[in-house]
Amino acid sequence: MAKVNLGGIEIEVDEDGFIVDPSVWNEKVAQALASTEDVPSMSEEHWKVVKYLRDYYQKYNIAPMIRKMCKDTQVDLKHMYELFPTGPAKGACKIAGLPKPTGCV
Amino acid sequence: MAKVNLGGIEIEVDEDGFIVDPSVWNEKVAQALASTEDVPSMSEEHWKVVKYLRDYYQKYNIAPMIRKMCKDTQVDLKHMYELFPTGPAKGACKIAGLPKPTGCV
Amino acid sequence: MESVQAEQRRTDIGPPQYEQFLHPVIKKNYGKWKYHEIVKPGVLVHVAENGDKLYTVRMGSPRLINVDTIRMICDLADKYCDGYLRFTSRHNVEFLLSDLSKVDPLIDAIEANGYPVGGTGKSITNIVHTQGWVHCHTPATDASGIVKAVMDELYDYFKTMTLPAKLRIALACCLNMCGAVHCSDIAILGVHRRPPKILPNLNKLCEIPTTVAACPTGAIAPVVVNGVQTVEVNEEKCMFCGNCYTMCPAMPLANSLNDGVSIWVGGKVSNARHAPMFSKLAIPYLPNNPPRWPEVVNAVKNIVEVYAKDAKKYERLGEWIERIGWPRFFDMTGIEFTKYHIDDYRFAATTFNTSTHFTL
Amino acid sequence: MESVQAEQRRTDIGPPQYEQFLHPVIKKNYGKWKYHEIVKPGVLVHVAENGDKLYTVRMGSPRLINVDTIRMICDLADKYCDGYLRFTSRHNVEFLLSDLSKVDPLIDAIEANGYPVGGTGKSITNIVHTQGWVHCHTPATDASGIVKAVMDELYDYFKTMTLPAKLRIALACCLNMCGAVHCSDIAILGVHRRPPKILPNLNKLCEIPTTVAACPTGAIAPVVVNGVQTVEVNEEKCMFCGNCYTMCPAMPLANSLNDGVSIWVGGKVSNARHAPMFSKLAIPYLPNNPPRWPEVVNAVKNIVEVYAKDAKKYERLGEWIERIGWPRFFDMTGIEFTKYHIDDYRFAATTFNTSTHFTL
Amino acid sequence: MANETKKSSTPLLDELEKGKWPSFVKEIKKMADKNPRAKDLLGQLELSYTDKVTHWKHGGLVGVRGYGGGVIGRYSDSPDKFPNVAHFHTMRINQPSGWFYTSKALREICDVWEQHGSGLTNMHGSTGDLVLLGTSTDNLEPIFTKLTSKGWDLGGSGSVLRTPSCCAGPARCEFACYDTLKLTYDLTQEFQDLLHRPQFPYKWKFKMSGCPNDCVASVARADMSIIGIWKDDIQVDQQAVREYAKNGVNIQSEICDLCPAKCMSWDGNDLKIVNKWCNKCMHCINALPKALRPGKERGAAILIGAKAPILQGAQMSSVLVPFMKMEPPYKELKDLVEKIWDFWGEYGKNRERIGELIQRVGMGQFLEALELDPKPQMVANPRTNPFIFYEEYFEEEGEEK
Amino acid sequence: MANETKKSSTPLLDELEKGKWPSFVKEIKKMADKNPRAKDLLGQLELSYTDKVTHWKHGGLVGVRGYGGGVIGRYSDSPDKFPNVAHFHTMRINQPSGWFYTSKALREICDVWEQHGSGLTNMHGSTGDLVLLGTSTDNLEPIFTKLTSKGWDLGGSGSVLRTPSCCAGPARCEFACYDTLKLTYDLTQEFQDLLHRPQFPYKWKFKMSGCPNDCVASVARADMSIIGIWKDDIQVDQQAVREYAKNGVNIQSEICDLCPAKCMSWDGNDLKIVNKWCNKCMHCINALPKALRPGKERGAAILIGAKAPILQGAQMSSVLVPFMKMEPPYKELKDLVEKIWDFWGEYGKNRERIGELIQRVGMGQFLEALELDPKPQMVANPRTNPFIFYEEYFEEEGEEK
Ligand code: SRM
Ligand code: SRM
Ligand code: SRM
Ligand code: SRM
Ligand code: SF4
Ligand code: SF4
Ligand code: SF4
Ligand code: SF4
Ligand code: SF4
Ligand code: SF4
Ligand code: SF4
Ligand code: SF4
Repeated sequence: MAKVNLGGIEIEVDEDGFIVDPSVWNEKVAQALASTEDVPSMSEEHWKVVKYLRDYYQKYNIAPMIRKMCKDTQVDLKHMYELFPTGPAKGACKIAGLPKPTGCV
Repeated sequence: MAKVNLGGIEIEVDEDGFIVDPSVWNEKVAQALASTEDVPSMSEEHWKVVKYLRDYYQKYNIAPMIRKMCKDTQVDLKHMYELFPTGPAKGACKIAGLPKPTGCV
Repeated sequence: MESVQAEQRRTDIGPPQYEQFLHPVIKKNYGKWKYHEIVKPGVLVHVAENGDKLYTVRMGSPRLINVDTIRMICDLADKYCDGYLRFTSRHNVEFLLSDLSKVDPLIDAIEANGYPVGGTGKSITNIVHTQGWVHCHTPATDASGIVKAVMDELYDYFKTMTLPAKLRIALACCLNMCGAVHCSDIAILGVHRRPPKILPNLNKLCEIPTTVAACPTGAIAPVVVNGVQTVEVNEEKCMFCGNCYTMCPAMPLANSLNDGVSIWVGGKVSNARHAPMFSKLAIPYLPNNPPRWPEVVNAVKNIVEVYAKDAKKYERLGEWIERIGWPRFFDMTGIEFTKYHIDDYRFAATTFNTSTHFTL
Repeated sequence: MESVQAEQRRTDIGPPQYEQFLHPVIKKNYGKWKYHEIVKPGVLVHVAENGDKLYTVRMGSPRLINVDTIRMICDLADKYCDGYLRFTSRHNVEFLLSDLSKVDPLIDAIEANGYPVGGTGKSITNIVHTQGWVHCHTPATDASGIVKAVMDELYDYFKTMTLPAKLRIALACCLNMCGAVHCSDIAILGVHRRPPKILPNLNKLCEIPTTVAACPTGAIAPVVVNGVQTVEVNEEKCMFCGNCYTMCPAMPLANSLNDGVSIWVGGKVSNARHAPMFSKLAIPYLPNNPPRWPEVVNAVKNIVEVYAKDAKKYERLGEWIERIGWPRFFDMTGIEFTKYHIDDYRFAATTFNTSTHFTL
Repeated sequence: MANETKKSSTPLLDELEKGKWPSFVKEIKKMADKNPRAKDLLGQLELSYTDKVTHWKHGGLVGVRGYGGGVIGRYSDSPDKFPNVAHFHTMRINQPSGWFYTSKALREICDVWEQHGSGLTNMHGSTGDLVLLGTSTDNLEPIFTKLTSKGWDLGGSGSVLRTPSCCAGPARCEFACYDTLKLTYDLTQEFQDLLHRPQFPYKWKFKMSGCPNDCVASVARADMSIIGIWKDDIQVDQQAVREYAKNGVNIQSEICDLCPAKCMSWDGNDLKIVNKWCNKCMHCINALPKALRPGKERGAAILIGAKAPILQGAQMSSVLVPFMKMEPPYKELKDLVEKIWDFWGEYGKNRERIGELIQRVGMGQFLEALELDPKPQMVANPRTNPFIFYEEYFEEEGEEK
Repeated sequence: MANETKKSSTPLLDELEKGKWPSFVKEIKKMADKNPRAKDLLGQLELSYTDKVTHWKHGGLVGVRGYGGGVIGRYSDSPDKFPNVAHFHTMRINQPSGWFYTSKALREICDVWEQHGSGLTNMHGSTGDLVLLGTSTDNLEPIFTKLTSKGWDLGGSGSVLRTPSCCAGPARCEFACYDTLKLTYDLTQEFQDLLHRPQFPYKWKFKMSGCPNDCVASVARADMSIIGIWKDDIQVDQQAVREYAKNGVNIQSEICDLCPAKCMSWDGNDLKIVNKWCNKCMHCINALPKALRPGKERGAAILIGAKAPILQGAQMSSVLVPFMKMEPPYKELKDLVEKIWDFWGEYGKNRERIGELIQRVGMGQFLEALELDPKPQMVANPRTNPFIFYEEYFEEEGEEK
C-alpha cells in the first residue's frame, strides 16, 4: 500500500485512498482527505457529518446506514451529495477516516 | 391443597403428595416422604440419589434427565426401581423435595 | 372388598399374544388373503386364496363407551361371530364372521341397539379424536361433543359411499394434537388465543429453565419480581401454543371467552396417488359454542358438500384443492382468506406462491 | 489527450429512449404481433396481424467481446439489417431484418466470422455466467473458461433443436450467484471448501460487528487477541459461503487446492407446465482443472445426454427428474449420492421424503 | 308450576343425546346411574359446557409400583362439587396386536373396571391403548394386579416407548407386505422395560402398516413408521383387469391417468406397468384388488421422525431405510433401533423427539452416526442451497487432511 | 534449440482458443495486440489459470462525481507484473429497454471505450447492464462525460435501485401482456436518483417479463418481478388448432395431458379450455402459437423478493399482487413500490433484501403495513402449522381489546 502526505504526515492509504490505520486520523488529515474528494474546504456542515460518522463508528464499530445518517445529521441525501460530491460512502467515510465500506457494489 | 404431617411438621403437599414449598425440605421430611413411596427406610444409596437430585436441582433449577441421573449416580435404572419402586420421577424426586416433573405423560 | 393381595402381582408381561384372539378362518388364512370387496356400506368380504370368505361388519362407535356397551358388543359377537371382533384404527368396531347369512341379522341387531353400520369405502368414517373437557388439562375445546355434533350432521356420509373418495376427519382439542390432525382431510383443532397468565406461586411449581426452553418462539424470559424468581411473557411473541402450560402449571391459558376452534383441510396419510400431505389452515377461528358448536358443524359440512359436488372420482380433498387451486377453494366455499392463512413460521418461505400458477 | 472538459457533464439522464432503436417493422407492429415460427435453428419469424414479417437471426456470443467484435456485428447489422440488432437476456446477439432473402447470406457472414447461429427452441442456448478470474475478487473458479469448454462440447445442441425441451445452463463463480444459477436446468457453481483465514490487520480493514453478522451460520465471533480486536471462526460451523470475505477483506477463502465446482440440476424459471423450480445438488465437488475443466465438461455432458435420451417431449430436465424420481436420476447418470446431497440447512425438513413414493 | 317437569341437571349435555350418531353422553349417563364416578364426571362436564373451560387440574403423577408410566394422573379442580372425580386417573392398557379381541377377554376387563373404576373407557386411545377412563389412586394397584393376572399389562406414558400399534395386516388384509401383528408383538415384548420405565429423552412411538395405504397413519404420528412395500413387479391378472373393464371401470382414466408415476398403459386388452418407475403408491392395486397384487419380494420401508407440532412444527416421518426384509427375529431392525436410541439418549435434549434431533444435527450427520448409507430415496429432492459442510479438504502442503 | 518455436506466454489460455464455440480468449488476445490493459489482463488471467486463484484484490471504491454507484472498483494484487491492470474498474452502462440497439449507437460506445478503457466488454452483465470491463480511476470522469453527452448514463451498483431490465416484449413477441419496454424505461427514469445514489438497505432489482414464460428470469433474480398475465379466456382459433393436429401435433398428449391445471380437452375437432381453472402456464399457447393467444384483459402479476443465496438461502419472488393493470403513468405500481421502499428503509437491516425482511417480519405483517389484502393467490398453500399470532382477543370483562 502506498504512503501519501496528508495534512503534513506520511500516511498509509489503500488504492482507493482510504487511510489504513484509523488511529492516525485527525482534523488535518480530514482536511487533506477532503481535498482528494472534491471537497475544497470543510464547512461546519461538513464537520457535522464527519464527526457524526466518527462518533457513530467509535460507538458501534460500524458505519451507519445512509438513511440513518441523513436522518441523524438532518442533511438530506441531495444535499449530502452537494457536500460530498463523491458520495457519503466514498467521500464522507473516507474523510472521517473510517474503514472502506464493503459489500454490496 | 392438603397439609400432611411429614417428619413432625405440617407440610402442604399437592394431590400427588409432592411438597409445595421446596424450602421446608429436610432429611426428616425426606424420610417421611420415603415411607409414602414404598421406601421403608432410606439406605446410603437412597441418600446418594436423593442428594444428587437436590444438588442438581439447586445448581440448574431443573431435574436431570433420567439417563444422566443414572450415569451420574452410577445406579442403573433397574436398581433405581428397586430403590424407588414408584420410579425416579414420582419416587426419588418427591423424596428429594423437587417440584413435580411435568410434561410428557 | 375382596382380597386383592391374594392375586399374583406380575409385571412386564406385555399384551396378550394376538393369535388367541383370531377368528378360526383368519388363523387358517393368515397372510393368504387374495382380495376383498365391499359388499355394501359397512360390510367387507375378504376372500382367501383357497376361496374361504371372511365377512366384516363395521359399526360406528362414539369411542367413549361404557362397559355395558362393550358387553352388548360382546353379546352380539357371541351370537353372530363366535365371539370374535376387533376395533379399527379409527375406533370403529368390526364384527368378524364367516357366515354370510348372519350378516344382515347382525346389522339389524347393531342398529336396533342404536349404532350405525358403515364407514367403508368412499365414506366419512369415524372422527379420530381426543379427550377435551372429559379428561384433559390443556384443551381449548371439548372433543367428544364436537365430534357428536359433526357426525350427527354427516351421518349419511357414514352410512353411504357416495363421496369422490375417502374423507377423514380428525379432532384435537389443543396444539399437542393427539391424533393425526395434521394430516387429515378435515381437521378440527382447539386453539387458545390469549397468552398464559403467570400465577404467583410459579417458582414453587415449575422448573424455570425448562419452562423458558419450552417456548417455540422464545417469548418466555426468566425474571425476578420482588425477589422471587418467575418468568415473563413477551405477548408480541406468543402464539398461544400452550407448551409453557404443559411444562408449568402456573401458566394457564384456558379462557372461556377466547378459546375456540380452527379448521384445517387437505391432509392425507396414505400414499395412494399423492404422497402424504399436511392439513392446511382453512378457518383460523370459530367460537366455542357448546353444546352443539353450530359454527363448526356448518363449516365442516359446507366444505364436505362443496368437495363432494366438485371433486373427481378418487380425488381426496387435498388432491382436489391441489387441482383447482386455493383461490377457487376459498371462492367456492365462501371462506375468507386472511393474513393468518399466510405462514409466518419457520418454513414460511416454502409456502409462498413463486409462480403465476393461480386463478383469478 | 483531447479536452474532456469541453464536453458537457450531464447526470441522471437515464438510458436512451428505446424507440429510437427499434426496426421500422417493429415500430409499425409494436404490440401487434400475431404468432411466430422457428424457421430453422437460430432463425425466428414473427408475423404481425397485418401480415408483416420480422426475421430474427440469433448468433452465439462468448459475452466477453471486444469493441472490434462489436464493430464487426455492427457491420453485419448495417449490411443486412439496416443497422438494427439486439442482445438477448442470455447474451446472444439477435439480428433483426424484414427481408427473408437476406437471412441466409447473413448467416453465412456470421459463421464466416467464426460465430454460430442457433440457440432457439429445444436447444441449449448460451450459458449465463459471471466474471470469475477475469474480474471478480471472490471467485472459487473461473467463469468464461468453463463456459467455453462446456459449450465447445455442447456446440451441436446449440446449432440444432433435438432436445426434449429447452435446456438452460448457468454458471456462477461463487455463492453470491450472480445469475439465475439457482433456477437452471444445469448450474455450475464455484465453491470454496476451506474456512477463511484471518489476516492480522483485520481490525483496520473491517467492521467487526458487520462481519460477525455476515455469517449465515453464526460461525464468526468477535475476540481480542493480544489486545487487538479481531474475530475467530468456529470451523465446525463454517460452510465456506464467503460472505465474511465479501464484508471483510481480511478473511480470504480462495485456495488453489480446495476451490472447485459443484453441479446442480433441475431448476427452471418459466411457468410453462411446471411452476418455477430451484436447482438441486447433483455433484458436490469437482476439482478446478483449467484450462478445460474436463471433469466438469464430462459431468455436464453426461447429464445432458442421459436426459436427452430418456425425457419425453416438452419435459424440462427438472420435470423429467420429477417423473422418474431422484433414485433413478442418480442411477442412470451414475452420479454418487452422498450425505452432502441431503439438505441440512434451514428448510431441510421440507426436503425429506415423507412417503413411499420412490423406486428401488 | 304444578305442571313443571323435573328439570335436568345437565341441560347442555342433554342436547348431545339427540341426533343419529351414537352419543357419548348417553354412554356416560347410563353409567352414571350406577357409578358415582361417572355421575360426577357428567356433572363436571356439564360445568365445562357451561363455562367453556376444562375443570381438570394440571398434571398428576401417579402409577403402579415398579413402573414409571401407564397411568395419567388427573384431579378435579372442583372436588367439593364433584368428590367422586376428585381423583380421575386414566389407565392405559396395552391392546393386542391389530385390536383383535374375543368377547371373553373384553368381558374380563369390563368386570375389573366396573368394580374399580368409572366403568367408562376409550376403545381405543389415539396411540392404540385400551384406555380405562377414571379411577382413584388407591385403586391403581388392585386394578393392575387383577389385569396382569388375566394377561393384560399397562401401555406407555411419559418419556418411554409408547404402546406400539399396527393395522389388521395379514390377519385381514390381502395387501400386507409383512406380518404387522407379529412384529408389533415382538417389539412390544422385546422392549418391555423401555415401555414401562422412562429412560428416553421423550416419547418414542412405533406404528406398523402392512402397505403404503398406511391404515394406522404411521407416517403422521410415529417416531418410527414401518410401512410394508415390495421390491419386484406388481402381480397382474390380465383376465381380471379385463373383467373390471367389462364391468364399467374406465381403466385409462381411473387407473392409468391417476398413476403418479405415469408408468401404466392400457390398450383395451392388457394393462402394462413399467415397474421400474412405479412409486408403490397402491392406487392401481386398491382400485383393482381382484386383478392386481403387490409383488412377491416383500419387506418394509423404515421411516423416521413423525410428531405433532410442539416444539417446532409437525413432522411426518421420512425415509431412513428404503427397504428391509421384515422377518423374525428382526435382528437388523432391532440393531438399528438400538443404535438410534443410543444416539438419541446421548445427544437428545430433554423433550426432544428423534425427528427434532435429526433436524438439529442434520440428517447426514445422523446417518453417519448410524453407519447408514445416504440414499436418494431419503429425499424428496436433494438440497437446493449451496451451504455444504464439506468435510475433507487439502492442507496447503497438498496433503489430505 | 534452433528449431524451437516461440513459446507462448499463455499456454493454458491458448487451449481455450481451440474448439468451435467463440472464444473469449481470442477476444482478449485480439485486443491485447493494441491495448495494454487487455494485454495485462491476459497475463494476469494466465497466472490465475496457473495457480487457480483470482489475482484481483478485494473491493475498490471509486466512482464518478455525484453518483454513489455504477462503477466497480478493481485492483490487481500483482501490479508490478501487470501494471496496466493495476486499476481495472468496470463501468456499468444502463442498457436501453429490451437491449435493442442500432449499430450507430454501439459504435459510439466502442469509440469511447477503446480510447479510455480496455476495449473489452460484457454484452451484457447478468443484471442487464452494458458492462465496460477495465479502466483506471482517472478515466472514469472522461468516460462518463463522453457517454452522457451521447445519451448514455451509468447503471446501478451498491445499495441502490439496480438497472431494471425487460424482455423483448411487445417489440418482438406476440405473447406480451403489457409493454415491458415502456414500463422499464419509465421506472428507470422515474427513479434515477435512487439508481445513482445509495439510500436503500441493500440492492433492489426490477425485472419485467411480458408473460409467464419469464424470459428475463425475473422470478429468480428480481426483488420485484413484474410478469404479464391475462384475466379472461385464452383466445382460441379452432381452425388453426385443427391445422396443427393435421400437421402431426398430438393435441391430446402434447397439449391436454401436459396442462398442469388439467383444464383442457380435445375431441378431435374442438379444443375446449375450462378457463376458470387455467393456471396461465403458457404451455398450450407456446406449443400452438398460431392457434392460441393470451386473453384480451391483460395486465401483470407483481411478485416480490427473489434473491441469491446469501444470507439465508436463495428465494424466488412470490405473488404480492395477483393482477394489476399495467398502463402509464403506472401510478398504482409506483405508489406500491414507494410504500414498500419506505417500509424497507424503516425496518430493513443493513444488507437485508426485501425478501429476507418479509420472511423476518412475516408476510401477513408486511401486507398489513402496505394495506394490501391477503389473497390466496399469494400462497402455494396456506399454513400447515398452528402457530397463529391471533391479534384480537376478548378481555375478561367481555370487551374486545
Ligand atoms: C380397518 C382399517 C385398518 C385397521 O387395522 O383398523 C382399514 C382397513 C382397510 N383399508 Fe384403510 N383401514 C383403516 C384406516 C385407514 C387409514 C388411517 C386413518 O384414516 O386414520 C388410512 C389413511 C387415511 C389417509 O390417507 O388419510 C387408510 C387408507 C386406506 C386406503 C387409501 C385411500 C386413499 O385413496 O387415499 C385404502 C385403499 C382403498 O380404500 O381403496 C385402504 C384400504 C383398506 C382396506 C380395503 C384394506 C383391505 O383390503 O382390507 C380395508 C377396508 C377399507 C374400507 O374401510 O373400505 N385404506 N385406511 C382402518 C379402518 C378405519 C375405520 O374404522 O374407518
Ligand atoms: C430472446 C429471448 C428474450 C429476450 O428478451 O432476450 C427469448 C425469446 C423467446 N422466448 Fe424465451 N427468450 C429468452 C429467454 C428465456 C428465458 C430466460 C433464460 O433462459 O434465462 C426463459 C426461462 C427459462 C427457464 O424456464 O429456465 C425463457 C422461456 C421461454 C419459454 C418456456 C419454455 C419452457 O417450456 O419452459 C418459451 C416458450 C417456448 O419456447 O415454447 C419461450 C418463448 C420465447 C419466444 C418463442 C417468444 C416469442 O414468441 O417470441 C422467443 C423465441 C424463443 C426461442 O429462442 O426459441 N421462452 N426464455 C431470450 C433468449 C435467450 C437466448 O439468447 O437464448
Ligand atoms: C389419551 C390420548 C388422546 C386420546 O384421547 O386418544 C392423549 C392424551 C394426552 N396427550 Fe397425547 N394423547 C394421545 C395420543 C397422542 C398422539 C397420537 C398417537 O400417539 O398416535 C399424539 C401425536 C403424535 C405424537 O406423538 O407426536 C400425541 C401428542 C401429544 C403431545 C405432543 C408431543 C409432541 O412431541 O409434539 C403431548 C404433549 C407432551 O408430550 O407434553 C401430548 C400430551 C398428552 C397429555 C398427556 C396431556 C399433557 O399435556 O400432559 C394428554 C392426557 C389426556 C388425558 O388427560 O387423558 N400428546 N398424543 C392419546 C393416548 C391414548 C393411548 O395411549 O392410546
Ligand atoms: C457483473 C455481474 C456478474 C456478471 O458477470 O454479469 C456481477 C458481479 C458482482 N456481483 Fe453480482 N453481479 C451481477 C449480477 C448479479 C445477479 C443477477 C441479476 O442481477 O440478475 C445476482 C443474483 C440476483 C440477486 O440480486 O440476488 C447477483 C448477486 C450478487 C450478490 C448476492 C446478493 C444476495 O442478496 O445474495 C453479491 C454479494 C453482495 O451484494 O455483496 C453480488 C456481488 C457482486 C460483486 C460486486 C462482488 C462483490 O462481492 O462485491 C461482483 C463484481 C464482479 C466484478 O468484479 O465485476 N452479486 N449479482 C452482474 C452485474 C452486471 C450488470 O450490472 O449487468
Ligand atoms: S389434544 Fe391436547 S387437550 Fe386434547 S387430549 Fe391431547 S393434550 Fe389433551
Ligand atoms: S403459549 Fe406458547 S408461545 Fe405463548 S408463551 Fe407459552 S410456550 Fe410461548
Ligand atoms: S458469482 Fe461471485 S465470484 Fe462470480 S462475479 Fe458474482 S460475486 Fe464475483
Ligand atoms: S465462509 Fe461463510 S460460513 Fe464460513 S465463516 Fe465466512 S460467513 Fe461464516
Ligand atoms: S395398511 Fe395396507 S396392509 Fe394394513 S390394513 Fe391397510 S391396506 Fe391392509
Ligand atoms: S402402485 Fe401407484 S405408482 Fe405403482 S403402478 Fe400402481 S398406480 Fe402407478
Ligand atoms: S417473457 Fe413472454 S412476452 Fe417476454 S419475450 Fe418471453 S415469451 Fe415474449
Ligand atoms: S395456459 Fe397452461 S394451464 Fe392454461 S390451459 Fe394452457 S396449458 Fe392449461
